[in-house]
Amino acid sequence: MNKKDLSLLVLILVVGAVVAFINPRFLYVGNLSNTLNQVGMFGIFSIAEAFVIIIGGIELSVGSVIALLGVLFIDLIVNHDVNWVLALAMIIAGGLAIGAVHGTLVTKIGIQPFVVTLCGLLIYRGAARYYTEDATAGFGFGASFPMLEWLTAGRTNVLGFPLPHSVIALFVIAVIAWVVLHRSVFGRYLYAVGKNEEAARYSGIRSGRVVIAAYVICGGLTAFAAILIAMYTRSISPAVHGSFYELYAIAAAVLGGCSLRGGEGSIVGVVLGTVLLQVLQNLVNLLGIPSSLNFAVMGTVILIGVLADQYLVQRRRRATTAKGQPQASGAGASLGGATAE
Amino acid sequence: MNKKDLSLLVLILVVGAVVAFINPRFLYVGNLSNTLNQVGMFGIFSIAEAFVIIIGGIELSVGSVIALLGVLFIDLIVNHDVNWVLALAMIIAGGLAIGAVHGTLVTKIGIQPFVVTLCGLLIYRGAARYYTEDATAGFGFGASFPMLEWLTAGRTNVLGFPLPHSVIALFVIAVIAWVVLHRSVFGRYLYAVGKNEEAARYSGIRSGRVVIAAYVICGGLTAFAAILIAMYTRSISPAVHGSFYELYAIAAAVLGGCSLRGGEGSIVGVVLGTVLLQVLQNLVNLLGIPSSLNFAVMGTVILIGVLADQYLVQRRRRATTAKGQPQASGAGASLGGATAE
Amino acid sequence: MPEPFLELVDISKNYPGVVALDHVDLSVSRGEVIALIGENGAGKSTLMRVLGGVVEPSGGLIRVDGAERRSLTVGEAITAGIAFVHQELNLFDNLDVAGNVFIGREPVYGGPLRLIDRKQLHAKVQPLLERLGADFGPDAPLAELSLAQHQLVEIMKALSLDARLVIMDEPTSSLTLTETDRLMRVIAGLKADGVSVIFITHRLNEVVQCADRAVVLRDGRMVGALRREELAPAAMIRLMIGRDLKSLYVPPAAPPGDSVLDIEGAVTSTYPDRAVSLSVRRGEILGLAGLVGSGRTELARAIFGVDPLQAGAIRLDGEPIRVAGPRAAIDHGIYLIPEDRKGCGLLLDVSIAENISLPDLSSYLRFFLVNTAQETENAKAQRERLKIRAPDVETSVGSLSGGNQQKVVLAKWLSMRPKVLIFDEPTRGVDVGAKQEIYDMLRRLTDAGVAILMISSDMEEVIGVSDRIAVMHEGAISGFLDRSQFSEHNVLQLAVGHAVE
Amino acid sequence: QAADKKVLAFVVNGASDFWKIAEAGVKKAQGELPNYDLQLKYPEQAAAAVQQRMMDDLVAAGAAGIMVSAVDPKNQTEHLNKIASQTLLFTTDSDAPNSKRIAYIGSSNTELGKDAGKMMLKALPNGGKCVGFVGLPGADNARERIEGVKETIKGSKIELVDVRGDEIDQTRAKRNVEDILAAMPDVSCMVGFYSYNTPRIYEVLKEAGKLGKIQIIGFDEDPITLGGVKEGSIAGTVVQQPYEWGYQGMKLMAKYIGGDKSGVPANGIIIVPGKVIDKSNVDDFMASMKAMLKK
Ligand SMILES: Nc1ncnc2c1ncn2[C@@H]1O[C@H](COP(=O)(O)OP(=O)(O)OP(=O)(O)O)[C@@H](O)[C@H]1O
Ligand SMILES: Nc1ncnc2c1ncn2[C@@H]1O[C@H](COP(=O)(O)OP(=O)(O)OP(=O)(O)O)[C@@H](O)[C@H]1O
Ligand SMILES: [Mg+2]
Ligand SMILES: [Mg+2]
Repeated sequence: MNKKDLSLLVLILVVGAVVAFINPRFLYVGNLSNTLNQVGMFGIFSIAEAFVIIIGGIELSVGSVIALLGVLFIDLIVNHDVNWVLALAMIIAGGLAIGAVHGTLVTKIGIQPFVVTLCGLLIYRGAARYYTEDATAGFGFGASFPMLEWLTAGRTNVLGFPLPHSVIALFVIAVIAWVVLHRSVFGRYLYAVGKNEEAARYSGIRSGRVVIAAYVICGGLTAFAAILIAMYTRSISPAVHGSFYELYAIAAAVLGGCSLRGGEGSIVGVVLGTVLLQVLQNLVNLLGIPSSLNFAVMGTVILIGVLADQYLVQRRRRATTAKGQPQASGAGASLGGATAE
Repeated sequence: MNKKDLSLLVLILVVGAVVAFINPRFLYVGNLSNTLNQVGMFGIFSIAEAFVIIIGGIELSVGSVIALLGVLFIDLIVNHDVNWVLALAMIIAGGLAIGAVHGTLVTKIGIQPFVVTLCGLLIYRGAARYYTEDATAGFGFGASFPMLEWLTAGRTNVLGFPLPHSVIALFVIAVIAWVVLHRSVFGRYLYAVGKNEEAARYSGIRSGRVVIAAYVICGGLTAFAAILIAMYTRSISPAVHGSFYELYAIAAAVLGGCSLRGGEGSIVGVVLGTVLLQVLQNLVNLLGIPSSLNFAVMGTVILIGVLADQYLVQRRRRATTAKGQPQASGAGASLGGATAE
Repeated sequence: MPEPFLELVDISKNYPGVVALDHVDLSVSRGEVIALIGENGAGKSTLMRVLGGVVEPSGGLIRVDGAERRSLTVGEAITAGIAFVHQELNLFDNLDVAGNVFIGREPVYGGPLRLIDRKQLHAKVQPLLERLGADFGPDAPLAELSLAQHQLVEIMKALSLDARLVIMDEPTSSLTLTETDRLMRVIAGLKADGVSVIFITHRLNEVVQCADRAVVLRDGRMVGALRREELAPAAMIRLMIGRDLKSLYVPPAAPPGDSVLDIEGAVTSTYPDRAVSLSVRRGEILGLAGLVGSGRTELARAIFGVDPLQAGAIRLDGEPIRVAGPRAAIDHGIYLIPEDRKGCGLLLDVSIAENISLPDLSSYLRFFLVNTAQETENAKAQRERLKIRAPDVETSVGSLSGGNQQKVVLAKWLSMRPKVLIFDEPTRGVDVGAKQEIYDMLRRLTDAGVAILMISSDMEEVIGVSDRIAVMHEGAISGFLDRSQFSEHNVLQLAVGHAVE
Repeated sequence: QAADKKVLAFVVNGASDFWKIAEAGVKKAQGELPNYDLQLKYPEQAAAAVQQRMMDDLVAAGAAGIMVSAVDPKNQTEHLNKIASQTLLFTTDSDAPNSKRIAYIGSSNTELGKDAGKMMLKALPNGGKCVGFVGLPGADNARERIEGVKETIKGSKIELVDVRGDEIDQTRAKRNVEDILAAMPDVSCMVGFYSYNTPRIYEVLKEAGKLGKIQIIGFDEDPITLGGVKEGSIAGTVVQQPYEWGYQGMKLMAKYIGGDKSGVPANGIIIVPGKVIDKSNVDDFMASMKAMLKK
């Protein structure tokens, strides 16, 4: 765990402690379990986004993909009686395909990632709305897929704590992503391409493939998250479902230390970023803050956290310099700090 | 006008011609005038965004600022009986102040622009909602500020064409912005800082000040746009007013040739980008396309345009190479193409 | 002579308005060390990029082990056993040293997972570090290394490849004598192992030291080749620029005046427990020598206000001044020409003219706007003066050859009226002919009353151009030398921290 | 203080003025229920997931009762049941009949649509082309209103040719009216299905000088809508009575928690009918609104 991640953890603990002090219900098992469930769902697509951000791209269509694939998934199993295992596989395949298309447009045709995925944002949302004729897609009353429901939206008791399966899924995905990013050769290539694509190519890395792979991974994970979210809400209004989620994802990634210039970011950070965002949401409701202030509270806490972190970093730096120890010149602050370029 | 801008213009003309062919009412004076009115409002804050993108930053709070300042403006003149000239000055000052805060947080404290303006997005939206207690702020029936209304939302007949004042404002702003960006010393500094901040600093450019100035300009222009938009809708639901407008602004800027890595972009391009986006909106209503497909049509046309442009560029390149002429290596496509890094 | 295993036949390369290579032939045999020399923009790097698979030639053939092809990709070049140290460094500052050296060829375990074997990675890098005498470890983050240290990492990268041919494009341009010597030994070792080396440099004594033959390019054409026994600086220069050069040192017109810039007890962040004091006098060139990482660049940055000075004072004409940032320094008449031209000196995709005018835009004002006509005119004048090889001044700097880029960096500052000029490696990658022009210009500047602090790792340059030499060792000045004491030996003694006898 | 009072929450489906009136009703109820802490909750987005989250959190925070205007009642059933199992649950505005909610209090959007349809028949005796404007055409309330209208005008010479959506973006809303005016010069009536749509129609027609030439039928009680009705340029508007929902609903919940279950009918449905406001009764209505919002 690096310094950035640590700062984020401290911020989460501080916020959590304050909330728990004001309203001890924050720590109730039910509440924690609900919050974790959210963390599970949001964390998965935030990790997806992080892959793309690390290679220096951006993926704006996350929310629309969640809407489109969610609608399709429900439609498949409810209206077309497709076996859910098959449906799940089809949806994931769809996500991978979307990722492949984005990656190809970015690398082979050479269109800016922002443009490609902005078009994606618009097109998938439109497709979802058109497909359902703007009607909500849902399970209706009594429709039941016990196994699927248990798997995706259920909870398992672990030492008396109802652990949501979504968070278990997140855990597994995060561990794999961590190994891939921080320990495997492929991860190394992701960082290398994100930092300096030209140099990566000179080093014999097929940067095009690496970029496409990042988008494909992102698409697949987003598809998986789309299924979890669909099973959680059990209904999808295609016009609004998942809208703004790309912003959540990017925010979690950036809070977790990713730089939009590419080449930086850690999985632990992204997960912690998600946790922070979800705790903040929970806080507003729990403390009875007017919901109109929900956004404002989120923004303020993030800003204060980043400012405090920056302040501490600067104090620490001054202290070490005074002690006459060598200091890393140009070391940015750990949390949300501008990454030196 | 550079090659990128030209491609964009061609795309707009093609789309316009197709629409006019299907529904000649597209070319009716009334319709053109309405579309131009939208171009005026959206163009102004897109130019604002472009300033920040050119220095390598990003401004995500555009939509929220438009909501907050719009609410405040209406509140000032309707409920507090503030003279509208004074209110206008106050709101613009507010926009400048917001820009100054963002710029300062980015440069002096060193927080990533994405984080700063994301917090802005959240906080201003919350502030607007809290201030009005989520109620719509509006003029009420019969409230009338004839002079202000004429100035901001009126139209003047020019050779029989009712030219909306918003587009005149955009024209004036665009001309000034063009001179500033493409001809003045300050403009040179903006591009230099966006391209290579380190090199700019070594050349004696106070990059911090330049960055702050860009955010301040962005804030001021956004405030002005907020007033125009408030006077157009005449009512503001703080929870949704202007939401997603930052995306429009960034999209217009990127379509117009700005690179999110900074250091690139032209004012003509940004204005053309806005025109394209607005023509696309107009097209959906005019051709009677289901409004659920609005987004999809926008996305598809942009994507097709970019792909066609890319295709032409590649053909042109192949042609010149075949003729044995030297070819510009690494020359990206002109529209939405990845800017070589 | 053994059969060449690699041949470039009739290679040409055209860029818009530029013929970079014009029907060039080159063959490489096993264990051969070839020096590739020529003026800036002669096409050396381009030729090597063709070989490294980075650039596709417009015409010609590449024959590798008898197989003919039109062009190579990077992958094919690596497979063919060609390792490439680029002139412009291509490293990842988000990885550590070991990660950079083995990028693309990491030792792996875990089967299809392909996890990185860190232990083995470090173990493989350690001997390379020792071979080059680097003072950093395999896990040092690259972001914290100096430019010269980056260059060492690049060289390690090439050495680690087990290549048949190592191409080094100006590997020594920011190295000092010590590291250069070590590199010469490494090259000799490679040769003994049967590895061939192509070596580009503008320091001709290095060619004499290690090359089996020298190939000379001019204007994209091969103009001659010298065998080992013909290798002498004068002969090479004649082939390169078509005329002879006079000696380096031109004495000042008048004896140096009062001190202009006084540094007293300056402490930089890398060496917080060392302080630097020195003064530069009006009309003199003070050379600042030292080993890689001795803190010269840090000092220059602190004087120029890029980094804050931890302690100490700066005086200009006897008056203490505060330098809050580069702008303040410039306003005081103190200019810095940075060593890292790509990172700090240039806007790569901007035209030559706009780069040159950038620090001094206010003097091109006309009604608050930039007078582009005047800008172009001035850029043209500078281009003439420094012989910048480019089709016109609208060309973007990124497409210039390394040496020509360096000339643009110089041109940025030379059109202004400084009091103190700090050059950090002013002639990095500049060819001998242009070097002479630059030295003449330095002298003209000092004769006009400017004080110059010239940081240089090029021993020949330090000794040949300076009026006085200061030597740094680990963040402090270890001694000054007057012209009478100038010698390689003395400079080196001070650079490693010994006293001069 | 507030912590030991029982919390009754009114969870709406998104921020709008409409709920301001309900809030007034809630406030009135609060005055009569000193032992309760009544809260009106706006989810920050009109999305089922956000609303569910909010209710989960409310239950976690110990709310004694929740009255909810579900974003998507059809598909939220399961979740509503989960809430109902932990606390007292009422629905309002849009019902979830299959859920285990105790009661529904509100109006029927289809009926409101029918009311509007009748008004259209009256305003356009010779028939004509109508275009509707709405925020989210797919949302249930929009669908039901549109259906109600269509059902009523079926067989007449009036035709609802299109309904344009605007994602609740006022700029788009106004733009849509402008565009329709340009695209369909023969349009003879416009219907604003959401509260803000009617004022936008009014403004565009006013700017185009078409007031009176094109009939306007509205829903809800935006001040500009009412002004237009009063002025005679808007044929009329159909309003619900959210004030009553808030007031009656909260009182009823408190009563129910207190053990008195008599207020809830067997099928659990309490309909508060809508009102048609036209020139004849607009003044009275405005006066009563003013009185309601004063509290
Ligand atoms: N991408 C490019 N686009 C246009 N011109 C180029 C490009 N790359 C190189 N050139 C031109 O090709 C010529 C040869 O350049 P090259 O880099 O090979 O020179 P060099 O011999 O290595 O010089 P130096 O000693 O300065 O490094 C130069 O005139 C340069 O301007
Ligand atoms: N960004 C940085 N972060 C941490 N340490 C750095 C950084 N830049 C340089 N250093 C360290 O500072 C020391 C002095 O470097 P400096 O660049 O001043 O040396 P120099 O004398 O100019 O030598 P040269 O440029 O030839 O390497 C080196 O040991 C280097 O590792
Ligand atoms: Mg070169
Ligand atoms: Mg140095």
